Amino acid sequence: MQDVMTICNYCGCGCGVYLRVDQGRVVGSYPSKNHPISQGNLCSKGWHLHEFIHSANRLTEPLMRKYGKLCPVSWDEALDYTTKSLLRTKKAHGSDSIGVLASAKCSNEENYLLQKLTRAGLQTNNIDHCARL
Amino acid sequence: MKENFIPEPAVIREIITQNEQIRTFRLELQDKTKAFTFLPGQFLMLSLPHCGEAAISISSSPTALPLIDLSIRKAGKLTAAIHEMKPGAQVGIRGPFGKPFPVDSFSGRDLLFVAGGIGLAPLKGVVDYCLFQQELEEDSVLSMTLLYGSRTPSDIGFQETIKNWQEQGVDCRLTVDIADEKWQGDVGLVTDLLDDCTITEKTTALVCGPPIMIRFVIARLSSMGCTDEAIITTLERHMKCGMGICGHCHLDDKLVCVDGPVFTLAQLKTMDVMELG
Amino acid sequence: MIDLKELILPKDNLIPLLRKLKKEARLIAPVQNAYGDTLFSEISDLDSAHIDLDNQPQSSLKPFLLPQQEILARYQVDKAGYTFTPPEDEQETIYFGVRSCDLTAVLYMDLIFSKPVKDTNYYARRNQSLIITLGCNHPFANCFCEATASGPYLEYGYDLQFIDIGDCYFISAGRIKGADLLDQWSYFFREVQEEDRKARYQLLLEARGKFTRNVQVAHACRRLQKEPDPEAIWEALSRRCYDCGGCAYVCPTCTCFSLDDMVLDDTQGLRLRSWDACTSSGFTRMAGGHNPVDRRCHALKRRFLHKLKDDFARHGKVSCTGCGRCIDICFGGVDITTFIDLVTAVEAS
Amino acid sequence: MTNSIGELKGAEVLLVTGSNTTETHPQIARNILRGVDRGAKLIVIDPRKTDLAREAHIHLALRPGTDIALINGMMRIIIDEDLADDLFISMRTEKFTALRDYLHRLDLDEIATITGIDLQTIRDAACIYARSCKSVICYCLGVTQHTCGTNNVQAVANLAMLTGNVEKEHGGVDPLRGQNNVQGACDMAALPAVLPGYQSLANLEVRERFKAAWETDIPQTPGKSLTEMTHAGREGEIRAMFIMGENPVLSDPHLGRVEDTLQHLDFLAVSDIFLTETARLAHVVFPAASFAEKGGTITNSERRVQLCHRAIKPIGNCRPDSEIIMELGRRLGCPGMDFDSDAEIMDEISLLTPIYGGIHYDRLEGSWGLQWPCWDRDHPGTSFLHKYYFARGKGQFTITEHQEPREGVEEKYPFTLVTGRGSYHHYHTATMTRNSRRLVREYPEALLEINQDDCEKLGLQQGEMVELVSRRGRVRVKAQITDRVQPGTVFTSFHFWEVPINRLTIDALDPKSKCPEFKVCSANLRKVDHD
Repeated sequence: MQDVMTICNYCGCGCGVYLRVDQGRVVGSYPSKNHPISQGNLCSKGWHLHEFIHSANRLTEPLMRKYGKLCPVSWDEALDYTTKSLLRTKKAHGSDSIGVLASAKCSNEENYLLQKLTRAGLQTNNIDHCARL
Repeated sequence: MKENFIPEPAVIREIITQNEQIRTFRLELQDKTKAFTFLPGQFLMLSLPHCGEAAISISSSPTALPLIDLSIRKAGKLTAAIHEMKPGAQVGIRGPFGKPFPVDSFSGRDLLFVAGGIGLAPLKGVVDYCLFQQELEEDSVLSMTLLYGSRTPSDIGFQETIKNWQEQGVDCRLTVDIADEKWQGDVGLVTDLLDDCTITEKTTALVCGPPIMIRFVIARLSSMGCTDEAIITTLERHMKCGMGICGHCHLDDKLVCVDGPVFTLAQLKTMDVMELG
Repeated sequence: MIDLKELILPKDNLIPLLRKLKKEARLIAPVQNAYGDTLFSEISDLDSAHIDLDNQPQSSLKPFLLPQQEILARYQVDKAGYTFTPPEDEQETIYFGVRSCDLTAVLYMDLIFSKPVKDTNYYARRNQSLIITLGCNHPFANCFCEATASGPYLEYGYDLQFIDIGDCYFISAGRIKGADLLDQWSYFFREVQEEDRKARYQLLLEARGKFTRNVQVAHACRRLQKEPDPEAIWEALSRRCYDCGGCAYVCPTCTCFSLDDMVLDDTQGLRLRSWDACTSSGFTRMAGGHNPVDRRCHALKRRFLHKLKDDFARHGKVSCTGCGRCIDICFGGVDITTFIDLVTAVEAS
Repeated sequence: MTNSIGELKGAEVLLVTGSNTTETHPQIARNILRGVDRGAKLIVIDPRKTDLAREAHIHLALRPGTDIALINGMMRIIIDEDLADDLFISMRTEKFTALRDYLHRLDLDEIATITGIDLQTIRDAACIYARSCKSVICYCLGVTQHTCGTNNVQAVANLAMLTGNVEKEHGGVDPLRGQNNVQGACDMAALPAVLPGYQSLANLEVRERFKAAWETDIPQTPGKSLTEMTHAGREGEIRAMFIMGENPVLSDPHLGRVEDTLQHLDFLAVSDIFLTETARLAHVVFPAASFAEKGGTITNSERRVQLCHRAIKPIGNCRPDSEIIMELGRRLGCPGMDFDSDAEIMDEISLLTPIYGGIHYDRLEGSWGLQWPCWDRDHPGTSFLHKYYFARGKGQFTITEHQEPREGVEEKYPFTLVTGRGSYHHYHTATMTRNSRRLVREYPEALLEINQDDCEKLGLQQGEMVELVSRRGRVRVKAQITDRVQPGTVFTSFHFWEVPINRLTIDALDPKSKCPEFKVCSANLRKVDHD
């Protein structure tokens, strides 16, 4: 049993929360008392933060559309196909024909990488996220 | 051994369709050597694969063992799932739990059953049990009357059972809230049927149905002179463990799953329950 | 109650003793982490762990004895049928540095999980546990255990009770398990002198004088037994309950739980027991959608009455241990002390 | 936010507008309520009687979409009552006279009519707000999700500057950010028109710096915004998309168009933790690791950059999004996609982003994070912003005029539909919360808030199904009779895919912020008879 400090994944308050890990499973969430925002408490979503992590509905394999249906494939196949498709579109319609949506649920590092990939790699500024929604 | 919450496998032997909403599932424990007994009014925790558990009252009499009847109305996820199941399917059961009806004290009494909708299920076991005793002529009840209310004629359940009971001398009177063209019986609330009944000091009334019905029937019975001890009802509450620890069915200083679900009116009056308004 | 045994442990011997104990069992103690939070944690390395006996642990022992999410069974649905497998048994665990309020809570759980049925899963853990308490010489800001008769020192219930009397701990063994442990490691201890006893008594008196909160638990309890439920107070408080469930989750005596299935795949899953809070509307809602409790005016009624009235009626003791954990965390500021203050104030007027 | 969350409890007056704070930002609401318990005055501007509005000293239940009129009215009253902070205005602001002259031309009675609030209530609120020098305004999407969203924000800023309630502790203007890292995603320039740290794309010097670090030129023309990309239709310029952790098929306005756009792309790749409604349309779906399975930093509403820790290894064959992006980057031939750790990525961020200049992993580890701007290693971070409105020197008053929402009510669509996050127990498109057993139990299905009076007119009972129609689409949803909404207004959330309310919402955008008008569209509803 181990308590791992992390930040709640829901709203913009940014509560400090301990995820309780037991044998590779997250089995609990507990607030941090000294954290400047949470100060020992969490809302209902925070207290049940651990519940969706091991949901059976989680995606666990890359999927690719084959004959109209999404089928499990290897990482390489999914990545190669994506690369090929993006390059093909770029070549046929130009860089600005590619759009990228980043995520307010992902980390700063991931958002930074994605906008770098968009601007430096795909050569477009077509990147946005759901800031206004 | 952590065994408290481990259900016992049981098999659905037969499914009887009572109406569109209600079906009776006749179960038998898979391990036939397992000792299992209960009394009318008690309930089981029923497990279905991927659905969790729900508290279901037993609708048969222990005299029918090893078969156990559960009459279930479609209401939530689990009850909808069991309606999809076929005979031979496996379920899990824990129990029996709860205080039963005081069947031993019924000898020499006139029993008046008042039921609404699926509320007949827990009372059915009592009727069957008393009929069995009458047959043995042991400590038997004086008479049995059933007043049964349904919303519409198609909502009436247990029709076969009621027919059998009538043949065995149970006075069964049915009413519906809303009639259709074919319906020839009484129309109105089940409380209206009480007008034709007489209450004596030998009457024990057993009431089960939706909270609002329980409230009006109890009020009516009291005004007709039925004592608080002679009015018995069974409560429905959200339950999780069935054995008095999870806290869901907590009512003041009582737990419905352990101290109930069967309560006399005298007991209910000491508690703050919606059934009394 | 008379203790089975009393000894003195010089403070220098504490870590060596714990090192011995850790060899035979899992050791759980309040540990301050890098963020300054003190949580009960399993100690893997005694030399690097910062065992914090100066701050109130954020959590009680509840997360260990009644975990937030516990696997009750694994189920399998296949050709063989629908079968359940119970989880494995528990290992021997020593809890060190448990505060009086939290042990009182454990004793309460012992009661709840033994009647009318013995909860095999709880007792699998409880029977394998040895609890060493630490009497409180300095009550924390929100503590009011004196008002609930659960501190600052205890007179029974512990396996061992430690009282800090300066450069050593005054140790009492309340149960055989604790006394046996003292016998086994006798060479760490010395005999009790009269001045040790005096120091302990003096510290207890001082501790009692240090409570900053005046919570009239007994007064409120009496009023609730005698008089009808204070409807107006329920409504005023419930309006401010935002349904986080935090009060129930941090409470060391809130034992209500839910049972749910967690699907792993089509053929198997877990039956889980998880903490529940009676303040939420789903707690009492029945399958058809009917709910006997109206959250808007009665969200907190069940919780407060259970603690202060029903448990008093059933067990002769309130089930609030005065640990104060629920006080600062309520979003709406309606914790149990607010309720007690309101109930007692009404009578005064 | 210009203030820290903890500062709110020290304010004397809290004006909350367009925010259902108790349900959407519980911790901020806690601080507001603590302030109220300590004697602060609370003013709530919201067409709905939210839980916070019930706690308010004054609840200004305005007609949806009339925020500017209301705030202009308040400002006029403040000037009339001589409560404006003249010294602050003369020292720190400009263009006040134009605003004053405009306000003097306003007819207050007309404002009462437009907003539907009686004048005395507006007057009381204005005076309470202006009399304190520790007044905080918190606003959220109820202010910005209008076609006049930018002007709404400007009106709020005018009000704050008029009374000198800006740039100080316990006083200021605080936009509350919705998602856990919406602040960070903006900071990192997941936006079409800026570079990380809000640096201008047009600035040659900045571009040169990025060019040097990224070893490649970057395009100069601003890109398309989210709604421009997702609403382009089947003939749109966008032919391929990569979507990371978003669900526009449920969250964007006028869903029919979004689906149409995405379905007709040549290629769509989605990375997510669940098979969302958007992922179902994709050609390739990447299984992403959840927050518990990766590290990284996120930035909260008060600009606090905090470190997350990995609790478990990714489940199944999942990978963190950072790995997925780098893998793609390498295959696409993008330079600089070979970071070994999140810490190394942060090093590059701090190098190129001045406001993150002093943020490094070693400083974040074991601390509660740093609030930007944090210029260098020695900088302690900034708990409240001094120069938010005054980055260009003096604060500028701008006249804002009331403008009616794009869609007015009319005979065919007599109801005003307001949408937003509707439940304490659910989040956004509920992909995570609906996989949480307890949260589902507490709030199992979508509900349409509708006033008692309207229900009586329509013969509606609690829990009956209604069909809600707008010019763009229709949904069926269960009615919840409540006094939270005024007669003529209905409210529901976009949490439930079964009730894709954004089929109905209008994709009219604010011209500057491109924010859609989620808060007002006209609709009609009728009771659904049993099928």
